[in-house]
Amino acid sequence: MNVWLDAILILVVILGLFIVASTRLGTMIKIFSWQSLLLGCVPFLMYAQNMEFYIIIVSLVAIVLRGLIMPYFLFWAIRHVSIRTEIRPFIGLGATLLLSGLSIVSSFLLASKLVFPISISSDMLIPSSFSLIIMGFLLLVGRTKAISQVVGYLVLENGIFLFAILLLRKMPLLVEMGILLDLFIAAVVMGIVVNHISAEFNNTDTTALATLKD
Amino acid sequence: MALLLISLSILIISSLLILLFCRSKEISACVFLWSLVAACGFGLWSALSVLCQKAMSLPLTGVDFRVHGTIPLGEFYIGIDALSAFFLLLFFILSLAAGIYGYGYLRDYTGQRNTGVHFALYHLLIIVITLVLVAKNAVLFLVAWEIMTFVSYFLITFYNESESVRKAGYLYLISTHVGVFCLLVMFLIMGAQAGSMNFDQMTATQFPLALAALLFMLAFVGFGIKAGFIPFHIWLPHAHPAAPTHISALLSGVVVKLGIYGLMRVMAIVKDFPLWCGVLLLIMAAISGVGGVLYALGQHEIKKLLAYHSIENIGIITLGLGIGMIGHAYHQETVAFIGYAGALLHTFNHAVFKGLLFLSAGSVIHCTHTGDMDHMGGLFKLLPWTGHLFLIGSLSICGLPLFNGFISEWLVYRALLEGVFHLDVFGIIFSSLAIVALALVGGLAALCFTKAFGVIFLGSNKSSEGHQGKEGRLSNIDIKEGDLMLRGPMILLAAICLWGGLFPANMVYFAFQGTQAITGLQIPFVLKEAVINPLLSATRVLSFGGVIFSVLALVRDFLVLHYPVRLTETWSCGYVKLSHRMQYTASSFARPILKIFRSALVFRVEGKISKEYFPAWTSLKSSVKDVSESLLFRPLFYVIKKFSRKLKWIQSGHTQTYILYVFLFLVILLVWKLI
Amino acid sequence: MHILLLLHLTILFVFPPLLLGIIGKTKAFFAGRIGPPLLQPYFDIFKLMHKESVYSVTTNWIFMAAPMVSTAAILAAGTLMPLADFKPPIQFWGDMVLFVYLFALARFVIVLAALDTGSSLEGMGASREATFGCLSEITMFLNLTILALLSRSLSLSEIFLGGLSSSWLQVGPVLILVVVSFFLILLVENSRVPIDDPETHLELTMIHEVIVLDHSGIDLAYVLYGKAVKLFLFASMLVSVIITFRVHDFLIDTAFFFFELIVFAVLIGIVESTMARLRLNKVPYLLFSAFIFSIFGFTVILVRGGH
Amino acid sequence: MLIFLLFFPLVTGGLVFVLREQESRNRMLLFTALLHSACVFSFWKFTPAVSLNGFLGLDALGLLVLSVISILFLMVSFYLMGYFKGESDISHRIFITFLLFFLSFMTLVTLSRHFGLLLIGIEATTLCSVPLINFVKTRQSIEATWKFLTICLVGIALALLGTYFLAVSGIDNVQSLFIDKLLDHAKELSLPWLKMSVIFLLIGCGTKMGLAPMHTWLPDAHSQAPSPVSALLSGCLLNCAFLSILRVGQVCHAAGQTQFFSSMFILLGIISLGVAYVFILGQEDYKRLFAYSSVEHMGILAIGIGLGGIGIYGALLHMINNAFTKGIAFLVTGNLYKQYHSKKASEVRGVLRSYPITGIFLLAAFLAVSAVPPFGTFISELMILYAAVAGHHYWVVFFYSLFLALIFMGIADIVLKMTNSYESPARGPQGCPMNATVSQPPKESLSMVLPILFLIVLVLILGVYIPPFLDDILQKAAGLLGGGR
Repeated sequence: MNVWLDAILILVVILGLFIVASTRLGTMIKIFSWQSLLLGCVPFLMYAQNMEFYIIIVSLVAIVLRGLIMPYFLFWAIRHVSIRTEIRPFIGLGATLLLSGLSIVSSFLLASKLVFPISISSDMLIPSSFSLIIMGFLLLVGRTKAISQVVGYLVLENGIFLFAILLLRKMPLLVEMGILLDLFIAAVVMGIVVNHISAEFNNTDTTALATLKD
Repeated sequence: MALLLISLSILIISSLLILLFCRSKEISACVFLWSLVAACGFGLWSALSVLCQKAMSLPLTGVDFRVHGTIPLGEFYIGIDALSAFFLLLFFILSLAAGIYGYGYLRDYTGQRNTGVHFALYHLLIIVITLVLVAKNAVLFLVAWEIMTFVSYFLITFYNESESVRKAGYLYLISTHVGVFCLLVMFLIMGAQAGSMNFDQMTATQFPLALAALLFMLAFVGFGIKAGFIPFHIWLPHAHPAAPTHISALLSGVVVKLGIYGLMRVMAIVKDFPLWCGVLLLIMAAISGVGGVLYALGQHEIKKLLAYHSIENIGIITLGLGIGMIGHAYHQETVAFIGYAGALLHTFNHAVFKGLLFLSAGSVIHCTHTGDMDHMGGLFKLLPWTGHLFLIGSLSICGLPLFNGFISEWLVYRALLEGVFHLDVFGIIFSSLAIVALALVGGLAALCFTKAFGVIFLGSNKSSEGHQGKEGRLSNIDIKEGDLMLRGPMILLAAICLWGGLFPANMVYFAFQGTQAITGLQIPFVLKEAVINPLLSATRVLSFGGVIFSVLALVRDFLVLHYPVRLTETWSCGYVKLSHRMQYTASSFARPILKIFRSALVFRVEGKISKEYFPAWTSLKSSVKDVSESLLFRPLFYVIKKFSRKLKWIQSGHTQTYILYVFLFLVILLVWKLI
Repeated sequence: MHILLLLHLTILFVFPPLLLGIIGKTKAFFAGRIGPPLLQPYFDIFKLMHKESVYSVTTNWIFMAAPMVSTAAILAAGTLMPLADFKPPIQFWGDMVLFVYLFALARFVIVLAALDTGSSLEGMGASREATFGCLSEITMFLNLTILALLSRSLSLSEIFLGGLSSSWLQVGPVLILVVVSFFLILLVENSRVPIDDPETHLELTMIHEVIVLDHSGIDLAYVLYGKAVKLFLFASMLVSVIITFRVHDFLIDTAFFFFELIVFAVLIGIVESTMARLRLNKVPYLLFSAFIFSIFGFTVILVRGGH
Repeated sequence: MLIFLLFFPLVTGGLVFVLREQESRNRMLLFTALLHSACVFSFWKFTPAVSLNGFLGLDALGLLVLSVISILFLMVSFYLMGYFKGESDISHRIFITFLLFFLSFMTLVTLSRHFGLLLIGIEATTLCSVPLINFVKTRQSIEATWKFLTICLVGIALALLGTYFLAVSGIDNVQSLFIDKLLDHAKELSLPWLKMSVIFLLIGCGTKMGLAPMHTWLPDAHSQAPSPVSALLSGCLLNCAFLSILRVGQVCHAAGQTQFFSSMFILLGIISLGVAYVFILGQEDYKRLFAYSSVEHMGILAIGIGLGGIGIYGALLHMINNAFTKGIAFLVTGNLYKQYHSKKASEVRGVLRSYPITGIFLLAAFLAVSAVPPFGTFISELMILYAAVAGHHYWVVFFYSLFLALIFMGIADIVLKMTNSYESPARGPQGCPMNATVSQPPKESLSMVLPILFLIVLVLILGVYIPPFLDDILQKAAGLLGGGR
């Protein structure tokens, strides 16, 4: 079972790398969708021995919200945008990839320092969560298109979700669902604002969004 | 105490009344005047009743008034000890005089601003200054102190149409407010040490010497900014000319003195300072005194000149304080007592004669519509009252015998000379240097006031042709003496100057009372006698001089009756067409001395002198640059501004950068705290 | 006792113009002339009293009062100064400050009177007088401080009547420095050569003479008289510093004192005859050197521990 | 009771969305605000019971913040009556709806006794404020909204991660994120994870609170939002974030890690002061000026909490003072904007003469913001300084005083020019707006004056008198963090 879990985690991280490496917005969203679906499967594998009802619910909700609705919504948001590629990111693709690689290494290092108080099913889980978070940051910092930043934020969220899976049993359902819903709405609001931006500025390039400064 | 509370409540009620009636100019002014007189009367009464206390139970206290803990740390706790009473005395006298003058000054003000609000603010200022003087809780003190700063800011910027007034006000505000931070820290350190913010507990606490030194430095900067010690004085020469006259008088007479009061209060609380603190104070005092008067010499604007003289006199006061501290550090209490008493007395005297000078200068400006001395001259005939009063003020400020300035300078000299007798070599060096500085200050002040008085009131008028009739005189219609409301306060102050000079015993006694409050020690009766008796002898010398003077005058009168007297033009030594423009101006009068001191000053003469044989016109202009302003504070401000401009890139406008900050700071914290 | 006081006052009032006469005589002698009689200053003053007074229309009462005030102030200062063995009528702890300040008062009013005329030349003189006066004042104070330190007294009468008697033996060189410094100050304060020439008639270079240019008649007489008293007081002060030796015989001491004063006047006359006037802009240097002399002396005292 | 307080604004918000008349919507808003404050005031007398399985509860800290929010919200809703007069906009409906939602979620933050719920509340307030900030829908406001959203969401994501770390740290014994339980078992938490969690929560909530260097969204959002919203953001939202950090601080204190927590908090505070100085000096936009002043005051709060002891009491007092002060400041800028139609300080001149009431208010705002007595801010800043002095943190004392002095210089320069100057090249001789269409300069309506006046009086009273009941609660709240007078 652990082999499967590890495989999925590795796949998730590699998909993250793909997102970081891609320039086309559509591709990014698609890959993100796959990544989310895979993440949704992790709880099933982890808690296969003692499956509980609400774990299933949380996973299903996550799969539906992140893997299906969110990508659909993002596609809706970029429908009116003519430019669909990331032309001139702040940090170049090569550099981003390199940094992502570094982030993976450092996440493993960091995770090895932090001892998890109880035993967990896979020691890959925490490092991959950290690397997803850092990749999310890289996207947020390095990209100029608003949509890619939204995707970056979502990747970051995925990383956090991955970590949250560890605690799935310890958190009350209400809170877990609330957080999931909140994050979902956050992404939706971001999408709406992106739509506003594209309506007002005719593209979603955030370099135009730098008039407010000192 | 009850009297003081009555006075305060009169002020509060009347200021509200003034605000209520501020639409009607007459009513508000009337309320202002009478409430002022009443409040100051009660205030003076309360101050005098404390000062006249015979019972010498130490520490000298009046009755306290206390409202328990309304806010954390602070409480409304006031009480009059002799030190407070002494300052209250001078404060109420001056605020009465300045207030009445202000009433007369603003009565025919026809500008757009509401004088009622101004009057109400004036009352508010009196209230908060009183609170500063009687506060026995540090927080109350600071609160009153801050409010005073802001209220006086609004009073200063009464004529805020002009850019320079606004700038002056801003400068005043920021420099004093920066000083407040030093005071905050200082009082908090004291409070933390004593475990209470009440002065009583602080006084009872012993402070280690190192801490005392730190406290002293903080007090020195914090109160020094208010008092106008020389590197920190930059606001002073700007604020005084900007303010309306009666406010400048109050500013120079009282607000600046509060810095001195604060220092004395700190001395009363901490008591034992390391020796070098006193030495530092003495050195800075000498620099302030000499520097202040030198800058004053370079000024051509009368109020600016007076403002710099405030710095000079603060220097003299601080000389007294400094020698007092040194004496205390050497355990030579005689020196300390006389030094403190001299400082206190000079504080009082300076308030009186500087108030007088500012008020009369205000009258001059009021009449001539200019503050530039080089455009005045010959006003003695046109403004006889103002002229005589200004003369009395000048004689007093120069510390010449007959007037009160002499008495206090004599005390300071006395303290310094006693220092020469009682201290060791180190102390002798500093006290004798201080004597030299004081002598120099005295001489220069005399030079400066002969210049000021001579150029303004004597000779004939020097203003440009457009301003005057064909004969080179101002037409007399232009210039009219102010009425009793303007003259009365000045006469009052002048009378005090003369009284203080001829009958010094009372004031010296009061100053000793204040000194006891500072040192917390009983002054031996013998010492008091040893100080007061010489002063009485000095009065005898003066009366002898008066007798000689009257004899000479009688002889002269007799002779003048018998031999002819002729009136002509001034003898021009054979030159023809001696014009009034050829008189010595303020600039030319001060030039020799400024040239001598040019290494210590930035003294500039700019001008064009034609090289032809018959030059059609030449022009010369001399100016003295304020070193600490132009070389210290302007660059500092510039650096501060530049620094902030240099860092503006932080807020670049790019969301990406912002997120990077968050990330980087996260990493920094992780690295700092976890590795 | 009262007789002594009266004598003191009499000397103070009567003797001063004679010094001027002696100086004049000495100068005449060096110039190879007979010169005016010794009592000429008295005659001058008397003559001026009977002259017509001329006043400028620009002047005020200050102009008229100034000579009287300054003379009165100087005479009042004289009441603090011990002459020979005569104790001054008034003495108190710290009277030296008053002494100096009375001179300052005298100068103050005279300068104001000069400015009162509105003449540019008198303004010039006033400016110079005030400038040099304030510079000499600091040296004056420093010297007095030294003397006070040596005699451990703040009263002129105690300083000059015996306070310094042992100091010549202990710190003689210092006193020489002080004396030199005092002498320079005397020259400046009384506008003698080499600072100012009382007999010059070139207005641009004058100091004291130009100030009183507009005074005439009785006023000028007072000015002259006051000047003489001032010179007398300075001279007697200097003499008291130099000669502290007393035989404690009233008559001998007094006579000796007068003799010293006369010698001193002759000395001034010699200086005036042998030296040229300094350029005006060099005068401050002279004052500074006086100051430095006394600083030097002061340092020596501190090092020696003579106090 | 607590549930009612929570859901009542939600319900009325929904109602408002349906209502057609602007007038009735306004009335509904005011009614809700009044009822909310009434409830909150009743809490001072009767402590409400814990409800919703212990998820909701009210302790002293929560009560303080809740009261501040309630009062400020009441004032703002009163102010809005005048503010919206003459501006009928379609988005008005959405605006008021979200305003009420905003209130509800802020209440949630103060009431929640569970870290997860707390975070949900914080996130929800962020989301609700988006339409509020983006009210005018200009390019700049969209930009500001975008920045606000992105940065705050990132921050909250980090805070979320921090919360998870907190859960991890107690995974083998506490097994819960209930605040009370965590406090009870704080000593047993796993230390490295606790530290990680504190750092992440500090950064995350610090972003929301506007502590430098995570403050970057703040000036943009405050300057672009309508002034009443800025007042709410500055006075309420920041305090909610502050409260959540205090919750973390509570846990840290209970776990004996006060030093760890406070050193970081002091650092953040000093950086905030420094940043505020840099940007306040020579600031051109008066709303940004006050926004940076918010950064400054958040820094002061952070320092106060970090110093501990009396500093905590001071910081809590300062939180109240600052909220009201910021309310004054931003509501005044609302008046100014209505009168001058410009946010540039250089185009606003001679306010004291043209609009005396606004001018006096502006001065009061300036004095209160720069902690001049007798405004309450003075006392609270004094207490914080006292804590620094008493604790011998002389470097803190130095930087604190230095930056405050410099900031005062900056604010005084700008504000005094606005109130006092009379000539301005771009404007008429009297400093009136040159805009020719506005022949009669609009005077302040009563509803735009009274709330500000009320707040000013409130801050003034706090400066001279702290009533015993408030003192009591402040003591209690400070005691929760290990402080007191």
